[in-house]
Amino acid sequence: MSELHTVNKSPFEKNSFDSCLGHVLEGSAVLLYEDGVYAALKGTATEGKVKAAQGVKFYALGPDLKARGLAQDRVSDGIEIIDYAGFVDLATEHDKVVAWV
Amino acid sequence: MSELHTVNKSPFEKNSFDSCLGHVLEGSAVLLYEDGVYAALKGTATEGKVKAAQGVKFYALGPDLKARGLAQDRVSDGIEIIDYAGFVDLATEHDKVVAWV
Amino acid sequence: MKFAIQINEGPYQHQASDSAYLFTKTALEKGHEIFRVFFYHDGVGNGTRLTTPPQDDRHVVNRWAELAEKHELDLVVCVAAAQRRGLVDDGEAERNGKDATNIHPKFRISGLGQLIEAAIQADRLVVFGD
Amino acid sequence: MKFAIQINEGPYQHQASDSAYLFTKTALEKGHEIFRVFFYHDGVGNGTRLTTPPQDDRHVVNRWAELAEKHELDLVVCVAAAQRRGLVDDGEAERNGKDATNIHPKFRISGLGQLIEAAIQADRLVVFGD
Amino acid sequence: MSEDIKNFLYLNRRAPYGTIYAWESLEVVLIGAAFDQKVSLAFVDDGVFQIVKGQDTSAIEMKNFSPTYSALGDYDVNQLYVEQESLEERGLSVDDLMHLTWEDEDEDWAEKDSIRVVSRAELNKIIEAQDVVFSF
Amino acid sequence: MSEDIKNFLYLNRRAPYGTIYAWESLEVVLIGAAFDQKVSLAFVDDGVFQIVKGQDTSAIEMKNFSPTYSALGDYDVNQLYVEQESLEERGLSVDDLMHLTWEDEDEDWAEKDSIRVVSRAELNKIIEAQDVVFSF
Repeated sequence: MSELHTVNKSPFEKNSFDSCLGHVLEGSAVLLYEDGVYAALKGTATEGKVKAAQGVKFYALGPDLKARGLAQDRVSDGIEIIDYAGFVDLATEHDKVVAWV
Repeated sequence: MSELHTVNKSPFEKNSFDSCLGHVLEGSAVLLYEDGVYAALKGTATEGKVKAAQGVKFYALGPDLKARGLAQDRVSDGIEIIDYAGFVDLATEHDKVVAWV
Repeated sequence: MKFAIQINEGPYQHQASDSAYLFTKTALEKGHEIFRVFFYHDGVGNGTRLTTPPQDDRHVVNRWAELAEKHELDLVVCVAAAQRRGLVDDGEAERNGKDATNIHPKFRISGLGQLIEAAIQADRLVVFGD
Repeated sequence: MKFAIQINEGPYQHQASDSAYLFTKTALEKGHEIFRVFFYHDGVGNGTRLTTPPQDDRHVVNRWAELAEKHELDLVVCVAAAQRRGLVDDGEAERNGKDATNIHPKFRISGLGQLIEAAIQADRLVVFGD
Repeated sequence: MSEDIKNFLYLNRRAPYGTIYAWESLEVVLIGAAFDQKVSLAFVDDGVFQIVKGQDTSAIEMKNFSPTYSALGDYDVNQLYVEQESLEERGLSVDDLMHLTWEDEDEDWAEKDSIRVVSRAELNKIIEAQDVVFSF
Repeated sequence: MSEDIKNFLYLNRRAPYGTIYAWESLEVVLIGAAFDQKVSLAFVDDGVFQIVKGQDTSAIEMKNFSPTYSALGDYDVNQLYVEQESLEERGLSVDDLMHLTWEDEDEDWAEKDSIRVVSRAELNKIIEAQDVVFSF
């Protein structure tokens, strides 16, 4: 079954992002939202982790990036920026949602 | 001025403990309480960090250790176990309290 | 598709209720069904009618209430969590000898079984927390 | 020695209020003075009289109230934080058109200046949070 | 109806007492046990601290809810997965955990262990098999 | 009275919007500015995100409180220390931050920068010099 994993905490503050990455299977998706969007930042330790995750698709919520002043060019390559409609679509397209709160 | 730093979050979950360690000066004290007492555990990555902190005195709150089932022999050498009276004393003996909430 | 929404945090302190609101609103706009919104832990604080947020900020509670009004949403506050945190309706006030209530009329207090039922009935459970 | 205590989280969800209570009680037993206990952020939730926690658990609000009664503690709830989260006294109810209050009589609502003043007057500020 | 039977996983990642999530999620498990779903619990990250034995909360004046885990077996909640990597990172082994058991009706009420220590890779397969994952 | 003048440090370690601590601590700073203490702000860890420029909260429907930082100079709050190591770890530089200034009455209202990027070692000395540290 395909899974949507959500991360809403900063990877610099909490272990949610790292823990999520340790538990995603190939073919899964990870959505970064709220303070979780900081994990999408280029030039950080998380950038390498995103790149290293085999067969996992990453998304970041645009409204949360914008709120925090993070323009699109700050976001690591390979992370797709979506809006709330995209969030809802991801939740429907995957068989379940796993929240790493 | 001498400082009492307090950490109340698990070092496995949040960066408070690491951040605190980066900001203590020699002659300061660090008190671990609430979920912060998990940083006192032997046989973990935090044990080495406690040992490496030069001239910093570490304390852990006994009531919080006991609540979490952590017996004294689980606590890293060099960490002194105190009760709430000891917590109050530490706060009076140091010039200020810095909380890494 | 049928969604169940779980919210673990109160209004303002954490973004959880905001994110859940925007998710719920968008899902409804896209034609999905929201089986229930379940407020647990500090999330019960979203159901008080006594908040007065700054005028230039969003009103988290009223916003949920208006969405519920428009789409007949079932906004359920967990009774056990509510008792610990002082969220009270008429029934609870009488049962526990309280001299006031603070629940917003668009919310209702009920048991944890409502969360389980929502997870069974819905196609997806989406959790918003700290 | 004179202490000021700041509490950033509500009752039950986080241990902050429990730790602050035990610290305050112990400091008083040791003969220290508590200049003020200031409840900020979700900490305002410690001041509601409407909670009914499980009978075999501690009653966080009443415990603070009893300590205040015994030692004439000044328990202050921040007004701005209280408005966002629905903690209301008579004055606030009138000002903001609310039909109920929920503050416990041993607590009072006041401004952030009370926190600053406490930090100035006390020898030590001790912060309990998440 | 069988079509209404789902695989429920409760994902426990928080330490007890510092926050209430561990306790209140246990209340959900107990209520949920009455609903005839297939229920599992996963203890990951600081969640493994929830079932450490010897908890004594008297000096922090909070309720010790850890004995409730022992009652789970009576509610037919007996699939408790503990992640090996999370234990190791915290300097713990299975001997530090409470001994939680259940009685197997199909085998003349034989007492069996509820806790199974699994690797992260195994746990990920278990998560994959679920219909609903609860997070608190 | 001069004996009542203390060195106050507001220690900001949280990102904005995900939680309210950043905003409500700013409210304390503004109120506190009326009390004639010596006030400094430190931005450490995710606290540096509070003063990133270009914040636009319209799509999350929350109030954008970041313009308030620009008003601090008018309240004589002009000692804003940003930790270099925290910036670097997050892939940021001072150019990513808002340009916050104050006008120096003693130098014919010359405009000066409020933000000073300091190393962790320098910040620790600044913390040492404080009488009171506020954490939120």
